[in-house]
Amino acid sequence: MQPEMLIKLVVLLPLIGAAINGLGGLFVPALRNKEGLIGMIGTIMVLLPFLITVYLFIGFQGDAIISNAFTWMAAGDLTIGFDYRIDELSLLMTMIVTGVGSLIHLYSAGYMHGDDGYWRFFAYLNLFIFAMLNLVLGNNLVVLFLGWEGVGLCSYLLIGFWYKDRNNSKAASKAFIMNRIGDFAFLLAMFIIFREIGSLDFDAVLTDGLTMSQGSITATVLLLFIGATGKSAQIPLFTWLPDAMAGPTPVSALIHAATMVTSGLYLLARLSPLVLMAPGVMTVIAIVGAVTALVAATIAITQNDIKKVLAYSTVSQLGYMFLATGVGAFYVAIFHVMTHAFFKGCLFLGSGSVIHGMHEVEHELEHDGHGHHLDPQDMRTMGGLKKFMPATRMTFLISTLAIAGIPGLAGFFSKDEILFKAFEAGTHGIDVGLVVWVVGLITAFLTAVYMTRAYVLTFEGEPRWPHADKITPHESPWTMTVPLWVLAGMSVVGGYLGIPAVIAHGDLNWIHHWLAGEQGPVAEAAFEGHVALAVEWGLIALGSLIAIMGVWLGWRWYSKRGLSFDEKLAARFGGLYKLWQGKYFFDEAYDKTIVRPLIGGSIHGLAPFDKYVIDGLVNFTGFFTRGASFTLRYLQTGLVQSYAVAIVFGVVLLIWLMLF
Amino acid sequence: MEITLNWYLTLSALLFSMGVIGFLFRRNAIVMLMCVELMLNSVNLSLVALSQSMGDTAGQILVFFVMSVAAAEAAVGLALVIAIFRDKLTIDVTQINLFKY
Amino acid sequence: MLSDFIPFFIQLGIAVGLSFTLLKAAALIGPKRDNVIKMTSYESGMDPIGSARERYSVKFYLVAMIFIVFDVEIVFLYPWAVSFDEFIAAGAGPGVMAVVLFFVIILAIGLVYDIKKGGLEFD
Amino acid sequence: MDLSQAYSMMMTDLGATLFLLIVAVSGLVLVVFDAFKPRHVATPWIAGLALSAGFVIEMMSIGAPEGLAWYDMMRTGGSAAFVNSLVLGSGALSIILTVPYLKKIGHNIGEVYAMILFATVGMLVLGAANNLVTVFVGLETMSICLYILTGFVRSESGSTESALKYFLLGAFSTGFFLYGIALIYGATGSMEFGAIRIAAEQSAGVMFWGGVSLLLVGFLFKVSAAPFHMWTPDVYQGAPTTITGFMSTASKAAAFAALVVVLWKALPAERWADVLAVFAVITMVIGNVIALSQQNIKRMLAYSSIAHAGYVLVGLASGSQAGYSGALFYLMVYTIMNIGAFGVLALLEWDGKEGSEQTLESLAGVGYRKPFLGWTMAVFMFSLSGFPPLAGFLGKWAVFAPAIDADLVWLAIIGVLTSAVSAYYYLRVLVVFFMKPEGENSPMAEHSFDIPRSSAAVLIACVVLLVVFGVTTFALDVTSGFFAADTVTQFLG
Repeated sequence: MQPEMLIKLVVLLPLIGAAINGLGGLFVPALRNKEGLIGMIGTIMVLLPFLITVYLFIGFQGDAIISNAFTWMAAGDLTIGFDYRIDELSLLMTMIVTGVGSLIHLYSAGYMHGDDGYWRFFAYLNLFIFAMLNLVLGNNLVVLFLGWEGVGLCSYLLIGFWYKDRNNSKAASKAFIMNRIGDFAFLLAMFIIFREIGSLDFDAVLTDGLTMSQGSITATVLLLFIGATGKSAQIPLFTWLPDAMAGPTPVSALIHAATMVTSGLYLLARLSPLVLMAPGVMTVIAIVGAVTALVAATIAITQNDIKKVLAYSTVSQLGYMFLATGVGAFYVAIFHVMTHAFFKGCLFLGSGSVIHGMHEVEHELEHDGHGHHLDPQDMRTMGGLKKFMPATRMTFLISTLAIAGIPGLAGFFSKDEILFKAFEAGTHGIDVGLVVWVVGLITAFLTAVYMTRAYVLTFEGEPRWPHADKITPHESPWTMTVPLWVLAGMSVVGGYLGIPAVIAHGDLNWIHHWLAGEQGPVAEAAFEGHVALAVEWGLIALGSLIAIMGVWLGWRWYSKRGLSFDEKLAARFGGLYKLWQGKYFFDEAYDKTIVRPLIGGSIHGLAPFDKYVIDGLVNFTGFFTRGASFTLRYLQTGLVQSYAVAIVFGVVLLIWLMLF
Repeated sequence: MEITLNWYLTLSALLFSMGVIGFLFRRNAIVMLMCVELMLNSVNLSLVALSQSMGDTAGQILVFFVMSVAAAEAAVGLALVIAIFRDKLTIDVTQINLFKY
Repeated sequence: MLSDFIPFFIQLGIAVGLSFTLLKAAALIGPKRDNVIKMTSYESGMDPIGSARERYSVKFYLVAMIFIVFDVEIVFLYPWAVSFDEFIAAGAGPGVMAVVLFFVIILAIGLVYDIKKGGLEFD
Repeated sequence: MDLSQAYSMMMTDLGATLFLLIVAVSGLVLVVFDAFKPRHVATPWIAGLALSAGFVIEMMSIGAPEGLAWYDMMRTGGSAAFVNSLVLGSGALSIILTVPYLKKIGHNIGEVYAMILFATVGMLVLGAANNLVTVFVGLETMSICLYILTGFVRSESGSTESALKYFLLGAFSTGFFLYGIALIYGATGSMEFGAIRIAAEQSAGVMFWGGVSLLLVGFLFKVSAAPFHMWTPDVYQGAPTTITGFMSTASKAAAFAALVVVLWKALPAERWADVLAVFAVITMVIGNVIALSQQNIKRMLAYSSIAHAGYVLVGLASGSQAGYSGALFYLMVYTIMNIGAFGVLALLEWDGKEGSEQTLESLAGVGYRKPFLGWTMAVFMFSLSGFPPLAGFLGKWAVFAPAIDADLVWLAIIGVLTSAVSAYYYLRVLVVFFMKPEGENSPMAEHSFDIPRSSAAVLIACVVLLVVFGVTTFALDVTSGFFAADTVTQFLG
């Protein structure tokens, strides 16, 4: 079949899956507990697109193929088609989305076993994949935006999946509202582009768009970046991502680690020639990325909830990717997106497996009437799980080492490349490069430490849950361990797609050639001259050393002293540790500066719901509108004659405007 | 003294304003209804005067429609006032404010 | 100018004169048997005792409203009646008659509805 | 004129306005029928069939060229056919929803259907008017019937109160409207749209523009644009729910359609665009902002409908062909969304203190207990807030884009900003539906109810239409053919 046809199939299959599961579950209650069927449909509808994409990938000739599904609107001077674009970048992203996606679907089939909303979960998950594919395959900003909104919506639905718990819907609302702020910036950027060049197709944006005035370009790129910070959880809009862990763990793995949160980076990479035209904004991006990476890494050290650690780790790694974008190394950012999808997906699924096991422990404790309350996500009550969950432990260990950057594993290659690019930019006249390089090194060390901490506290040492001698967790079923092994395997080999330039002059750096080669869709910052070979080797050695040091120290500290080392850290760092533990008090600051005044200003008749919407309203406009709303509504007195006065006022205004 | 078109128009405008002011300040629903009728009829005066001065019948035709519409409105209005009165035992519009804000 | 109105004034004179004459004649010729009821002032069928602001039955308003509506519809018949001669002269008599009949039928439907719903029933 | 010619013209005109005749005569028949057989089961059928027949006829004449009928008093074909089918469709759907609703609230009154038909007649005349006399007659026929429909639940003080308010203010605004007609008539010597424009282009003074202002008052009142909107929340809250749905869609569509035609055919292209832009801003801001603080869901939707009137005004303010056609398209989308939303609410209304107030709180957990209602409502809310790929998004695009083309970028930006605000209150409905546990004494627990199949079918139809019109643009293409420049000259010439 033609690629044009196939690509439509790729997008459509997940939608069909969502429709079957969603409508079937909605209208035929008997289908709701056919878990095997639902899980199979859901998984196959993502696996098939993956296989098709691989087929397309193999047959890809090097020229972008554009497939028009249908013309969505053709009115005035604007034509917007539902066009899908097959090129190097979109193929790679599609493979990540569908590949990791199908593994996570398979995993969910086991993880969600017995949940009332099993059908709903798979319908949402398929719908998410559909939206995400629109995002990465769209050939114009409108389709991309539709996907962008769609993944936001699905993420909202999935975070609030267990909506009966108030906290979950609160987290969902928070995520949604923070994303809306970013989306709004994105929309404005689209307006500017459309106004300037009259088209939103990528081809036009990347040719005509480059001729826009410098002011427009800077504004556009800045707005796009703000849009990206919302979706990809960067400072200042990052606080929703850790809260989003309220959703089921596969959701965290799929949406909040592997795919959706990286869409901001995809957007910037897709428009990389435009981004390169705005050096000022790139500096901002690099700094924001570096600061986010460092801030999130320090917070991660202090967290005890296993999913929270991984969430902050994700924020930190996303910071890395933005750092790379900021120094003009877009393809490296995408490379890191890919390797990160492997190891962070694996880590999240591993944590899910652990939680699954600990749940069992919790249940048995309750069943036996011990009356202990156990938080199945708290690492302080874990420990020694390697005896009970060998597969989970092995895969978790591999991906921990990968994310820490141990040489030879996937994380090493991509992280090292990012640091190298920052260094290269720093030594070629972009001063910010050196600063972010140093920050990146510190973060790399911290990453190794907190990930080792998480691993050691979870799997090593002695069990710390009550009655550990009698009650033990069990390894998860095969549907859950198979994806773990696959992802762990990818975490080992995935990095070899981007072998550093020191070896064979970069000829073996496949990902570079694929994305940023002669015809590749991704631009990159070009510098005069090269960094000396010896220096490059030195940098690699430094990176490796830092990673190994981090892992070794982390292991030593936490396997010997266990939890008590946290106290020592707290004593050593004092106020700083409190700052980390308190997550830099972002939430509190938002609460004090924005949320409180809101509540204070509009105390009248606030329904409980408003409180948690307000909690998320992080802009002054929200305060203003709400205040205005509560004031203005009292104009509506209920008296006919005051309404008539308004009419007369309107008449006077109308006549005045019309005549003068 | 000849009575020109402007006299009619001025009288009509005055009557219209009286209607508006009455509507704004009287609290009895029926009086308000009468004020509306006054407004409509003042416009009728304008229309007839204009129609006459231009020698065009369209204005007078509209007057017919206005009259019948006004009658229908009066009927509906009185019916509503009666319904309200049965419920609240008052037709003071300041007492009729169940819905507000 | 004023002479145009001579027929009008003549008709006015006849109308006033006739009604005055007839009433006077009745008073002069007719038998007089006074009693209390006959001597009291006539107030639309109401007993003229007690407050004049007494509440009326809603039926009064209902009939009044129905009267207004049907009364005003006559306004559409006047122009037709006035120019019907010309229509006949143009040979369009039946057609215009049909149109007006349609209009009257609509009014009649309203009347039927009123009667059926008891709008005109007094009790 | 030759007599036979006059007869044949009359027959042609009757044919061209057959839909109107069907609806009007059915209304008359229903009045008699109901008088003799009260509450007969066939009454809604007659009404529904009449509207559907009219709908089919008018649907088939969409795309026919613009024409005139009844001595240039009415327009046929073109945009008139579109608006007529919109009004007739809205009426037919409303009748389907009204039948179970009236049974539920225990006011199964036959006249309601006749009144809906007569109101529809008024709207049809209004939407197809080509003369200020027809505009007035249509507007008033529609309004008087709506006053009655609002207040027919005499036992409920809310219903009568809102009817009285609607009536008094409606009559008040009619006064201004009529005065506007008189002034325009005085300034131009005609009431026919094309003639008005020709006269106004030669000389248009204070009298003319003052008249236009007052004329606009009448229209802006009917479409509930701020500050003429004050009646809307009270009336929408007090009126029977399905009637609110009908009123908020069909009457608004007809009034807007007439306004579009007046702007397009009767007024010279000057002055009024900026004025409308100002009112669009006031309307969008007032509607969206006040909606935020509403606890009653019908009232919230009333403010939302005010806001939507503002969006349509944005399209009109652009004063271009694209703006007018975008406005018509938006009206269609808006009609579908609102009929659906009020249709859902009509099913969720129950007697008792909490129920009939329809606070948001009392609807907690509906999405869980009645997933069908929850999901359809979700579609309507998302569409109302303008989420792609539902039709609401395309509609917003269709009205905002012409404004940008007409150099009213600030207006479009305010539109987008205020509709961003609107996402909060639409979403709030869904949060309550899906994410809040049922209250202790939720009325739903006590009142188990079934969803009538007819209502379900209407809701599904609305959802399907929203999706179809959201992802395809053929309807937008159809509307954009209505206001081509050559049709204007054809009329003027």
